[in-house]
Amino acid sequence: MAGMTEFKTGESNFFTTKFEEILAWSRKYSLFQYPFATACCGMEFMQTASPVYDIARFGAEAPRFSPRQADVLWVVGTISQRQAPVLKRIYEQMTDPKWVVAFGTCASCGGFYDNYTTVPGVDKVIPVDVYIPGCPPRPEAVLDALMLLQEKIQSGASGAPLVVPPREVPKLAQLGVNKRQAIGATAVYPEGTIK
Amino acid sequence: MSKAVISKLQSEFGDGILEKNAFRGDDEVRIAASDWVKVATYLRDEQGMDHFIDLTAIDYPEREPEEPRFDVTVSLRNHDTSARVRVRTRVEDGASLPTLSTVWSGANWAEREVWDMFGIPFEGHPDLRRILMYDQFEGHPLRKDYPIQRAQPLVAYRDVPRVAKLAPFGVEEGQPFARIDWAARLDGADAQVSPSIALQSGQRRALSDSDIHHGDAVAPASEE
Amino acid sequence: MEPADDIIESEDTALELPSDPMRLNMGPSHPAMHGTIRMVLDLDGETIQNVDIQPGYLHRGFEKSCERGTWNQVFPYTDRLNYVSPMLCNIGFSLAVEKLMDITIPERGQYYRVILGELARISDHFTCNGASAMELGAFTPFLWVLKVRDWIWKVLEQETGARMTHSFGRVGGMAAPPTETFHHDVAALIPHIEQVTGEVEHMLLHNRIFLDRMQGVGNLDKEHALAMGCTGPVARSAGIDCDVRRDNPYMLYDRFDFEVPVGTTGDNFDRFMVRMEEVRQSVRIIHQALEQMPTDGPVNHPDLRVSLPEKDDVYNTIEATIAHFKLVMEGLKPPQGEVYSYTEAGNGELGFHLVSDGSGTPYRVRVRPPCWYNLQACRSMILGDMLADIIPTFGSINMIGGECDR
Amino acid sequence: MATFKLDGEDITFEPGDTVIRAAWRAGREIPHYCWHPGLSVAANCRMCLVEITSGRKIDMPILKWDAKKSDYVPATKPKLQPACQFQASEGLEVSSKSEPVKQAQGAVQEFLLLNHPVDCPICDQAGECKLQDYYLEHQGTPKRKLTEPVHKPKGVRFGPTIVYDAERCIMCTRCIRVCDELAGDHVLDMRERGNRNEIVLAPGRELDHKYSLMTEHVCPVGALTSRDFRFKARVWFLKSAPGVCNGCSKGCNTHVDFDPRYGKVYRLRPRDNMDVNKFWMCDDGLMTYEEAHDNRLFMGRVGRGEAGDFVGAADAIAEAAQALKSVDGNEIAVVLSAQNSTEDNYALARLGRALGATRQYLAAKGGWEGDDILREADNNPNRAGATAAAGSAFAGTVSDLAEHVASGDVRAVLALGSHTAADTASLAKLEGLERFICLASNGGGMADAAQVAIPIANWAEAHGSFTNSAGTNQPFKRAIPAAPGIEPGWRAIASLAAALGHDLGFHRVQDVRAAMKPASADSDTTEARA
Repeated sequence: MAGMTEFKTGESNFFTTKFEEILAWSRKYSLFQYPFATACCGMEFMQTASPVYDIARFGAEAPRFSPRQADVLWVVGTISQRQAPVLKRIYEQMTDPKWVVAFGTCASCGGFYDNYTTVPGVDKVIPVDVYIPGCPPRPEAVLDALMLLQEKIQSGASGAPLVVPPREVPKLAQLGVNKRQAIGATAVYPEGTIK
Repeated sequence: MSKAVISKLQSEFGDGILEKNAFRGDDEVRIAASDWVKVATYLRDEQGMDHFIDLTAIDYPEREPEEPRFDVTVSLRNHDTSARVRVRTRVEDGASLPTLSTVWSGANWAEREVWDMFGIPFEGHPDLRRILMYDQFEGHPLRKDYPIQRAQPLVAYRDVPRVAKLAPFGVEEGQPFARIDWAARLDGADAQVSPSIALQSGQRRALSDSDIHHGDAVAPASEE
Repeated sequence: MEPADDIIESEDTALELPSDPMRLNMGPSHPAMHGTIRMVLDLDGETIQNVDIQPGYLHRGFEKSCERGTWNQVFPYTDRLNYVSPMLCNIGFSLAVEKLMDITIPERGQYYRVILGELARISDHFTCNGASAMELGAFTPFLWVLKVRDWIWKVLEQETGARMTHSFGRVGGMAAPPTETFHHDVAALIPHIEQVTGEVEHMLLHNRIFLDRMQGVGNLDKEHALAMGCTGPVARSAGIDCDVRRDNPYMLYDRFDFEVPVGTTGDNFDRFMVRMEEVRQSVRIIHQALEQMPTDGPVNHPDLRVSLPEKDDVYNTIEATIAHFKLVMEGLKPPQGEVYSYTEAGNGELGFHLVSDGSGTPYRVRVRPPCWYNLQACRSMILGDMLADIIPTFGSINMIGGECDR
Repeated sequence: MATFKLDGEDITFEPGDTVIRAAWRAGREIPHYCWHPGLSVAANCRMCLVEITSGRKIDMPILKWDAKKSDYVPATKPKLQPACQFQASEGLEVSSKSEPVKQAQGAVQEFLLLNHPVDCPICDQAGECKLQDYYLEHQGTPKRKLTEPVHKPKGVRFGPTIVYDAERCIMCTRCIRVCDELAGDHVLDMRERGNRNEIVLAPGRELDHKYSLMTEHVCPVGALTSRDFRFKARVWFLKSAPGVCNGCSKGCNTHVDFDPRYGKVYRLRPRDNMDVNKFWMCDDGLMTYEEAHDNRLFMGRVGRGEAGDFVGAADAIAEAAQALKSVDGNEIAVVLSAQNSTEDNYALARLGRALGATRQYLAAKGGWEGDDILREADNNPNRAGATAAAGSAFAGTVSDLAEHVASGDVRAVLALGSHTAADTASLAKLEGLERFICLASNGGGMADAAQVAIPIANWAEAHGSFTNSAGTNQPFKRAIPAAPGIEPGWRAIASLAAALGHDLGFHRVQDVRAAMKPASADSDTTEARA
């Protein structure tokens, strides 16, 4: 555990650490989750909770269907414009500290339901801590997201969404990035055309 | 099986049957909106069409004003013989249709959906409310002239700089680049360059190589 | 809210002193409402006097979105209609467009579709029964069926590349031919399915609480079910002997020998048992299909106007390049016309009402969602019952938001 | 009217019509490559072969492969006729769908693709290519030839406008015929034979006549491509709006091809109009699309040159109204433009009358020579329309206006459009003028000379109409939306009038057109109404 030092004084051992850290440590391994499951992703959420993947191993077993008892709000699935007020209400009912995970593409950005009825990403309505890509994401991705969230809780950061530590980027993607920087890809539309 | 039903209908209503169609084995008849309930009741009571399958509508804005804009179809099934027929009628924009929920209770939600999506009211419906969209929603999304990307949020989007960065679409953005731009098409200026794609927006086959044949004079612009 | 004319006065409510009904909101964010249904209840004590079921919280604009791409670009959307058995929706839409174009795909492809579809049906029924058991407190069967569902998904993933949302169907065939190990994997999977089916039944059918909450609850009357447009397990449980696979055989279902389970009273228990029996029947169908399925031969329709050519030819011959360009950039063009094609999906008759203006873009795609009508009938099932009876009744309807609200 | 039967359907024809032309008039397409309604008949592609089912049967003996016997057996097949050359006659019965015809079409198609390169991904014609369309319609079989295709010159420069690719060429000779028969310049010809066959330039010549782009336009495949349009856009993504060329007073009908995603015009194409331009246009006319985006005014400007500062269109209009308020009507000069639509001109003329301005001038372009094919001597698309809109005679051109300004008769100028034939000297005279308002879509000319410049939409961004030298009024439609805040000319003028306290009652383009009708008939009535 971070920032912990062990002292040996002969008969008894004791630890010292910061109060925030012991608090964060205890928080991150006893997350009560509120699965706001609306759509397809709920199926994968079931699988993640099922014996095969068993999210309980990561200290996030107990689902609480009352927002007042929940720490993590999983937004699992598409949020329609009609559903949005409900989601906002539930988020407001949750007690601090609270975290939000956007589960799947629809919750993250609306996915390919970019039309008259779908909210293009729940972060248009409530702040989000961790985004999980995938339509739906594999359970491994969900577990990864949970661990990221735990990192964030331990780090004590709040507000800004967690940025995944950089991983190895494929060569082609790098080329694309460099090229885009080279041509300064800003003007999507020619000057003076309709936006 | 269903052919027999169609012929029975023919003999019962005669000229009431405006059109018969059996494309790919789907037997359907078109009737006048005034016969809507009469034919439905006859089918249920005399022809044993007791299994209600579906009721929906189709929007043909380009048919106006010569022909009514909407087609409403109801699909039925006879449980004993498993014969199926489809009955269709045409409804003006703004005109209403008598409800079938008195004939088959299953038509209740289907008619609410048609009202919600197309704006076709049904007379005598027990409670004609929106069912898929919310009451504050303006317009009827499945009409061809409703732009698919026009969202009407109930909750104001958060105004944080990061949101714009994270979420790709704003309220009025979305899927603007459909293969058919209906606003422009109804305005007459949606011709496709590629002759074979021109078919996709329902344009006539190119005859000479200047591929889209608008005729010699262009009709005056409908709206500026 | 509609007036409840058909309310049943149960005895204890008759004994109660008259009192104003209590208005209770259930959902949309309620664990038993699958997150997408809102029920506004009028309660007299615990008895449901009137209920207003409000779907639409998962309306995602399926039908509107279909009107902007090509016909083949609809498949990803169909995946997300009934996301418990996406393959059945894929197949349903393929068959609809093929009916519109009046083509049939080679036999091997049809057997392939049958097997994948029945696997999807099994996972659908398992999910429904397991989930409704869990909502009644029996958690173990739920975990067991989820275990089996994951095995099924592993097979589907190996075939299609995706666990759930396969987007595997195509007009005129499938996206890919069967893998080499397809037969072996499915054959190896079947015994596990049969075993778990037995285990789940053994656990639940000796559970007094489960039986009490399922039997005689949520009754559905036959004539009412027909008029309501119920299909599938919900209709069959009410004694309506209908199954599209048998009544209007599509693909190769007339070659298989299987029975259609039919209930008697139309209560939750019948729905549960019908689904359990259908799992066994699906296993039978898969057995026969595996035996009859030819080991080699084409899966896709040979016409280059319908199905994409081989990538190798696309890169090397102009003919295939042209076909590829036309199919990808413009899409296949069914003739002008209008068809209603229906298949037996997990929840009943899944119908696609297609309107084509002869172009590469669908003019109208109407999907007839089975659980839309099943959910409509739910009102009459729960009227007069107790508040707690909503949970098993609603669970046994297997309302799938994506399919119901589209 | 004489008729013959095509696939059992009665087709009326005029004496001398061929089968394919009569069918084309009736809206029935018989597949063809080398035939073009505007060109002479070559009958060398053999795609339009049809079977003559009436009259005496001509059966040719052939050897047919019998799979059962695995040997050739004698058989017969009907003698097919090229529909582009076969004269239609009374009672003739033609089949373009019978089995032998289908076989022939498939065979021709397969033959044309034998040596065709796998170029669709890099070919500009892809999407509007007859080979692609007819492959799906009439062949649909995979390749049988396994040997390396024949290689020929690619990317040959034919001239300033055209690049030639011999591998894609199907030798339909349309380009040769269009040069001979439209431009009257035999600059292209064919050499060699068989699979060495290719199109060549006349020795020492370039394809540089004024109708060179028509060769690309008639090319049914990607063999001839326009150097201007090459690799700019994919036609799948282009949409097209009916337009009228503003290159000269001929008023050729055009397709304005634009990309709705970027609101950008990419090219013009001729639109069939038998009364005006038949199927053709000249190169200069086709290149006028560049004005849609070059040197555009996107903001209003108050003040000249360096001193000028840019303001929104509304502010510019307010400024203009301020400048005009204090001037007496007969000291205001209204300058109509032969380059702008009749609607804009009429609105401005109406405003002038409302202000009591008696002096009307006409700004027009110069510097152009016509020919006896399509190009008119006058390169202003709408001189007739502007004259009709003026209602009364013009007091002269912009150079005359400059004189009158110098002499002090005119103290305010309200001008439409930036184009003028006047030289810089006379424009310099105008630059002294304090009250010089110009509504223009492009910079340069009067727009730069003006004290207040008001941006308006151009011909691609608004509905409108031009009246050509023959006097036919041809409406055109908006292709791309104008930049935010920029209105069509007539609407900008209407709001200027409103700022000056006059209500022209123009809200939709129909209002302007309705008001115009008497204007073209009789000017006095409009005087009374104005």
